[in-house]
Amino acid sequence: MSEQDAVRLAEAVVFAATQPVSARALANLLPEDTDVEAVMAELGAQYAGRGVGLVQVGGGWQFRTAPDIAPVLRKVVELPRRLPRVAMETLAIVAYHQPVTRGEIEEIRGAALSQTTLDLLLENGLVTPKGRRESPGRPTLWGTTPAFLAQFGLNDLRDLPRREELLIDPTGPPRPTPAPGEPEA
Amino acid sequence: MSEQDAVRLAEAVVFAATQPVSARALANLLPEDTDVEAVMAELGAQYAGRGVGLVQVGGGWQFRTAPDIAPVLRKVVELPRRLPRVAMETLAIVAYHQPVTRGEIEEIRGAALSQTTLDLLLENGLVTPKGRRESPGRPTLWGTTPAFLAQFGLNDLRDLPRREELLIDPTGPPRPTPAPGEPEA
Amino acid sequence: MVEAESLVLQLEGFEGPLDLLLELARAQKVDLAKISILALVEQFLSVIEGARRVRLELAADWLVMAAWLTWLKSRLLVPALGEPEDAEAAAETLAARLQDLQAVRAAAAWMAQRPQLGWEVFGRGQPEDFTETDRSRLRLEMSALLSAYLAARRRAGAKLQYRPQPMAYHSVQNALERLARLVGSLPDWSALEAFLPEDLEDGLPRRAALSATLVAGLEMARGGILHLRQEREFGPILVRNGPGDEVGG
Repeated sequence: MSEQDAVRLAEAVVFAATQPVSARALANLLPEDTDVEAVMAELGAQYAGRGVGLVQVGGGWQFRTAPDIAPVLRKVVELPRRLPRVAMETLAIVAYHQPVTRGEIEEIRGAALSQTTLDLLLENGLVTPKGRRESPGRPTLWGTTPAFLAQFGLNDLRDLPRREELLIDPTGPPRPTPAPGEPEA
Repeated sequence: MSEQDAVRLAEAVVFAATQPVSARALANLLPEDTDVEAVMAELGAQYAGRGVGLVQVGGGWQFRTAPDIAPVLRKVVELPRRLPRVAMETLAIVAYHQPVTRGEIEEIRGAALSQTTLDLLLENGLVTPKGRRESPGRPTLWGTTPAFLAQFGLNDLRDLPRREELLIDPTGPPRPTPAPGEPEA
Repeated sequence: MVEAESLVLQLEGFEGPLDLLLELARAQKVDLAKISILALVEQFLSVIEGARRVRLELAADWLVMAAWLTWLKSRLLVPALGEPEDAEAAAETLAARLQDLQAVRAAAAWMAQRPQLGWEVFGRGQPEDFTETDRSRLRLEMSALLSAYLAARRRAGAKLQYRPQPMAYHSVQNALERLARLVGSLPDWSALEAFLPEDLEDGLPRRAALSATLVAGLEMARGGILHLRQEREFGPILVRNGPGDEVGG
């Protein structure tokens, strides 16, 4: 096998392989007396300056996009996150009841408020401390930020629908008791 | 951007992609006044005779290993199962008669289409439903996929040989044609 | 017919009657358009006959085809039986179907000879994906905010429904107020029970109110606002306006 044939073969192998190709794997595929290093050096030289280059990584050879081109090919797909339900409820309570203490939030939601949820809202700049209540323990008061208004496209907190409009019956309709043997929805 | 830069960029894009890269995708990436066909012709020329070559398949460009190296590559690359004759015939019917119903496929082959064959073609992503025929029973219509084109190195369905071409010499080596009107028993 | 005999054993190797017919037609080594349908039919029928001698049962589609071909043969041999053009049309249809199948075979063979991806040619084994997903932004919608608020309030509201109603007892404070208001309007000694609220339930609420009123009465007697008197142990406790303490006795 001519050296050019060996280079072609090595090129195809490295191209088609799903992992970096080791010198030993190449030695097994190329004729016995082939100088693998020389073949790979020649192949590397043939790809020098091209859009794709031969690189040695993880104990083998593989083709990689030229470093100067990779940023051009980079495509950023924006996939906005959603707030978890708990955080959304907390944010809504802060928005409607501000300034509000953590204890009041818990009372309104009827559930404990985890530090993770509060941290998430703080990290995203949606809520901020607004002083302390002058009562035993001096609890921190929470309110929404201008970023909160911007996120929801509000000019002013007064643009929020009024509570009365929303909470026609804050306790909700009485839960119908399912008839015996009837599965609950 | 110089033409050589455009060639490098196109090379990197086609090299990196899993699917054939269309002319439109390349045009979006390259500077506005680039002659995509010319760039790709230059790139193809640069790869002529190498272990990897540029081919035009499935409406785009893709790098593929040279066919003569396949025997060596089969030792290192995991091979998909070859399609049995029944599947190839069914695929040929879908390719030529699409969109086509299962009943029509069976009529042409003069035999029932087994679930195994349909599953095999679907698993390999070679055929896909293409709506339903508005006739009694609304049978599903089947057609080929872009993967079908890529699998068989076709750029377009029009690359399939015409029926008349197929019927000239259907079975390999040419046989002496008897004089007209002189049927052999 | 030796050729047909050998085919009997291979019948199961055919995809169906049409497959066998095509094989027989190709054995005639002529252009399918010019094939002798009559010769083909006779060969098919003899294969079927041979197969039935070896094995009695044959798949229905083979027998249906055999029956149809027998009909076709009789019409082709004796046109006088009627509808000769029907037989000719049927023969043409059969020839056309065989050509279609032949074309499919040829197309499949052509495709099989193509260098197939993953067999003769290979794509890149390690494609690179430059797509980055940016999850830094938040997706917030007003509707989600409002429905979250409603959900929170409803949940809290629903919890309230399950909270047991606190028992509203007549407290000492209530009793003090009530006694102070009523005692002046009484003419003489009155039973302590007369100072209890009117709508008390029997049982614990009544007993709680009674003891609260007694405590309130003792408190007020100590302050000299009223007199308390009990004639005997567990007897009725009487109350009168004015200073003095006559409890016991």
